[in-house]
Amino acid sequence: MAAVIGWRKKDFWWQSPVVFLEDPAAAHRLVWDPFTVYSPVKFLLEWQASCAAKVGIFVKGCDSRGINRLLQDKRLERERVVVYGVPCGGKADAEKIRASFPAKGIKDVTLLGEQLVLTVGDREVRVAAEAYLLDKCLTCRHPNPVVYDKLLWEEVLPRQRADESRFARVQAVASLATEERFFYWQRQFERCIRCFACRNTCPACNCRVCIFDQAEPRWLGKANDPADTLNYHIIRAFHVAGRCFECGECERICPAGVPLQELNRKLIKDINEAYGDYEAGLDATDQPPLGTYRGEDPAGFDES
Amino acid sequence: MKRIGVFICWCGSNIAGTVDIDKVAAAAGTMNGVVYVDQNKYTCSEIGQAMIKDAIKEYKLDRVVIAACSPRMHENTFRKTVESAGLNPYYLEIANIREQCSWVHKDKEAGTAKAISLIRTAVAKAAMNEALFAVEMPITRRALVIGGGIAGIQAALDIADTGFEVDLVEREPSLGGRMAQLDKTFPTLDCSACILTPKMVDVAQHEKIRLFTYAEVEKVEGYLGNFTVTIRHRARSVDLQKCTGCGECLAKCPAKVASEFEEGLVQRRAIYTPFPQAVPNKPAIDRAHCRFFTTGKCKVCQKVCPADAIDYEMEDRLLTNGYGAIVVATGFDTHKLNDYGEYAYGKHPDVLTSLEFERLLNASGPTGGKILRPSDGKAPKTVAFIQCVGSRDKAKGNSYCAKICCMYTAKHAILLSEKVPGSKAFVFYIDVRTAGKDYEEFYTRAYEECGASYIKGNVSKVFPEGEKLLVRGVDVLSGALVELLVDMVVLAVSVDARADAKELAKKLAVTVNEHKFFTEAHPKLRPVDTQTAGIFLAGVCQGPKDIPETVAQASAAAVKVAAIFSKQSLLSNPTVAEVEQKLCSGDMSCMAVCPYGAISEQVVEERRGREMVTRKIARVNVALCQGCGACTVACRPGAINLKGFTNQQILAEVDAICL
Amino acid sequence: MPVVNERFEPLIVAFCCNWCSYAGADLAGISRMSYASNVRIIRVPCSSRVNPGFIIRAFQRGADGVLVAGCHPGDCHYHSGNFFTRRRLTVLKQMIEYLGIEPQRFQVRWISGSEGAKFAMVMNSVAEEIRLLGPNRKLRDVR
Amino acid sequence: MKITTDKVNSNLVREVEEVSGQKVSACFQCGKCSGGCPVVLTMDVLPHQVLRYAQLGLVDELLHCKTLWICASCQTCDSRCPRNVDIPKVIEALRLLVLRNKGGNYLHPNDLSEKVRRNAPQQGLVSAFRKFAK
Repeated sequence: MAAVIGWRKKDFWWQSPVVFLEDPAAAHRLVWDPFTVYSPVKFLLEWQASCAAKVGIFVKGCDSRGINRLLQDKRLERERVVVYGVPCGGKADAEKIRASFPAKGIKDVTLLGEQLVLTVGDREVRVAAEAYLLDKCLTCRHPNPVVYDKLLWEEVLPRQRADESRFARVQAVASLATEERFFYWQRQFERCIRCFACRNTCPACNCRVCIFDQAEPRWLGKANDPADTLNYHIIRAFHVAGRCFECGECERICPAGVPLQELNRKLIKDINEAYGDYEAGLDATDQPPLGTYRGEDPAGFDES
Repeated sequence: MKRIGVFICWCGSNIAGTVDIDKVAAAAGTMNGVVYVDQNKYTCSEIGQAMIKDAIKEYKLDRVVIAACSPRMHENTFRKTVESAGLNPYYLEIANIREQCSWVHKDKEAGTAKAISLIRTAVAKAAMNEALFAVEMPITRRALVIGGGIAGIQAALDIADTGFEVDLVEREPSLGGRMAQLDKTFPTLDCSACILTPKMVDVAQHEKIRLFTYAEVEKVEGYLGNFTVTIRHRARSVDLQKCTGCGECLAKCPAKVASEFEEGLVQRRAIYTPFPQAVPNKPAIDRAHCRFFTTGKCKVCQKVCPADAIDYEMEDRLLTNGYGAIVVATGFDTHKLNDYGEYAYGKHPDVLTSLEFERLLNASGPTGGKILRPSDGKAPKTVAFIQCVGSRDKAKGNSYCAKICCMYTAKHAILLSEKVPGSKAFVFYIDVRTAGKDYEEFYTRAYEECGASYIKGNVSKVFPEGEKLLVRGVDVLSGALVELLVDMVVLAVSVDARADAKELAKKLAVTVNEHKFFTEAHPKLRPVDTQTAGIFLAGVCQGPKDIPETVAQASAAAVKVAAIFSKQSLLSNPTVAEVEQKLCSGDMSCMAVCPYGAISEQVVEERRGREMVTRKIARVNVALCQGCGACTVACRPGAINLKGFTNQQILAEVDAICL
Repeated sequence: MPVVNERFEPLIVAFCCNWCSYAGADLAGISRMSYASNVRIIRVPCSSRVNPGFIIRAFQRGADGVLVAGCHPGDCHYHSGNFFTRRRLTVLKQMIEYLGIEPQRFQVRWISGSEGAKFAMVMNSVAEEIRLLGPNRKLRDVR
Repeated sequence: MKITTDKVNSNLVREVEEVSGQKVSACFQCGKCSGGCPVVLTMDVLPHQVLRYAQLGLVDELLHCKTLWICASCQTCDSRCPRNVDIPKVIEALRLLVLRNKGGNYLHPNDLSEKVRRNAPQQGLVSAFRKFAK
């Protein structure tokens, strides 16, 4: 292995970004703490494109499905990657912590089982972790890696009631009247600055040249037009339909707070209901639902 | 900037009546890239076409838009027109202002506005039209026929008679198939062997036909005109060059096994020819049952062979050949009766399948053509024939009608009355279906002249009762219960697709239906074609049918093959998908949705920085692609595009049509 | 002086597959069945050629309604194209409805080459539904 | 017995199909059911005829035949039927039709006091309405 991809600690307690380590002597810099939430998976694309050597990667449950995503899309050479699976009890939400504790006083945050241990000033505070986890981790169905070469420690139990809350937000939005729904989404999308962070972090958005970056033909206008923003979000969601594996990074990383999971999960729900339950990223060899069909499929339109 | 000419057709008053041509012409003149506008009463007329040609030359037009009737009507006519004026035929675009405008809108203002819009759309597309070229593909003028039954034999002979080479592959050691097992054929009662065996000999002796028996198709690649097929020649253990067919070995072989040809009624040896008139009339060793191959000791056949033809060392050989077209004629299996315990088949020796009964009728069969009970060798006086066994049964058999049973059961009843004087046939049926030339008359003969009693109602259970069989059912017409003591029961077994039909379909990249019969390209108009160009169907592998229909379909398939071979080369459809290398990520989403297997992976070399690297991308086989464009939408980055209907063209159309 | 109370005439873009629905449109013409002139047809080889990007683009450029028409399931000239269409456009349609677009704006119908009357009927009903909805403002470019 | 337009158009087929969940129209009269039935000799209308009568709307003949009360639901016919028609279910549906037509409910909800209506278990109420009606 020429390098490993994992997480390191940065200056502040809430920062644990992805790191490439090439020097074995620097291995002590790798960390695993409540903030190692960033998905390391897409960095593999750049690594494999630029270097023929093997690389190691640490993956959480969600990240591991990203590995399967890339494998299914034939974007990864499995034999050139060593996957270290890290069973994950959920990652902490710095915003939620800041709301309850004086941000300046916090020195360190660690996760101990179901408890979050905070060092605030010189005292140690223990709180139930669940209240301080990221929303996306509360709906996580696969906390344990689904593909790995080596599992770092014992598997954790999946979170209770994750299934019930999975589509709760989708159902809430769907229950609005058409006009209300439109204005709800308008309010969300008008914040979008089309920075493409959602696309850039998404392991399902792994095209060599994204359709939105092409000039000829130009599928997406460059001007700040609400219709173009809508166009972007519709096509982005369509392109991950049946392929999104619900890691929720798109929504977490969005600087404008656009609730992208509500769109992605709507499509997952529709596909499950019409064409049978399918969870992306669990099997790298099957065919995603939009790449196959059955003669007796139902339709969402008048077939008479 | 393109130089586009627009030609507006009046179509007499068909268009001019509802569309203000002058207004449309004036509007067309202002459209982007349009340098010439003209109108004509009948553009498709010779004068109209001449006008277009002249204008192309005089005004140096490089794109042509014709506003007239539907492109489904005259697109080809006008493509030829622009081609004869020196332009690529795909520079033409048609605005359909008749079927989709003047004929459906009565209001002249609305019609005129729509015509302008449609022309603007066509102009926008035409500006993006590129020259497309059909690729000329050579043809390997040799056909492969898979299956050596009557369908394969007929197809091979018909193709060979037109002068083209044919290879015929048969899985068994001999030609003949199902028809060879039959005794007489309905409705004329001519002897099956008498009409089949001469054809088998013709195949063997035809200078254009190469016959491969004991061989199977292993792998199929390629496309219409250029298939590459690997054939597995199974180790026969008998050298066909040396063997004289004397038969010494057959008598001496000590290992015995149930004869497939005789439907298990008698035993054959481990070294065997399936039946006396086999072609080639030379044996094969069934290694699974041969004493030498199972125990390592014996070699009796080698000792007795005067020609030294036995070769225990022989191995399977894989040979690859090129073919231009393939005829699939793999026939059928008879339905397995595991789920029909009520008929006591397998529990009582005198309950027979129809094909077993057929062997009893046959002069070269186990009884020398006498109808005798397997249990005691006596001639049966009463025989119950039960129809629809495994047919029309959605609960535990085939939901479809096997089509041939009504007729062969009538034949059996007639032959029974001829062979066993004083005998009586009872035929239990649900419906009797005798559509076909002389078929109804044949059925009538069974009950009017030959004394068969037809009972509407299927048998519910067969009970062995001493030496006899008790058949219980009901006559639904009278409502009377039926209990008959009979000497023999014959079950009209249904026709199944070959158990391995799906495997072969996969190799050939053709489809099968829910019952595993091969799917024709169109149920009415293309009944012998498959979805894959160059692969044709003959006989029961496509669906149940009788001998006349099978032969007709085989000859039809042969003509289709000959029609392809009559050309020197084939022209590909130019509106096919193409892959843009730099956009393709190689995830092969396109391949999953292609109905023709036209997309495959290829390795390309690319410069990255200072080094050359390889990666995999999609590749379109233009010979297989039919231009549906399903792949273009499966491809997220738009790397695969459809020529003639590119993303650029359609987006330009959308932009123009919304103006 | 703008005309008030003028009847709203919607623009409807119809993507029709060449083998069934476009032929159905031609048959409607041959049979002289008149239908709403608001419908403009774009010919595609198969309904599976219709990229969601085309549909959104039509709305952006001012279409008030978009219709995709293809062969009935099982009748696809290309064997399986419309089966993929059915899945893709079901997902797309339910998504844009979820985003607050009126369901009538985007429709998918199966119309065979022999269904000229059905073609005319569908065009009339789509035109009428969209006339009642009024102009598309939600998906339209403002520039 | 006479088949008339009225009878053929009667609601019987629809009703029987609804109650039994079986497709009466699927039967093509092969008679395998009657041939195998162990109690067929005591029946006045044979099992295949039950389906035929139902198809043709011969309501009176069906609802008054003895067969309905002879069938023991042994399922032999069902196991033989090539059309997947569960005949015992059809016969059971016919029995229900007979019973339902026989005098209606024993009790009407209005006959009960408000208190009983409110507090009695639903199953008990249904039993009370129906049970004694036969």
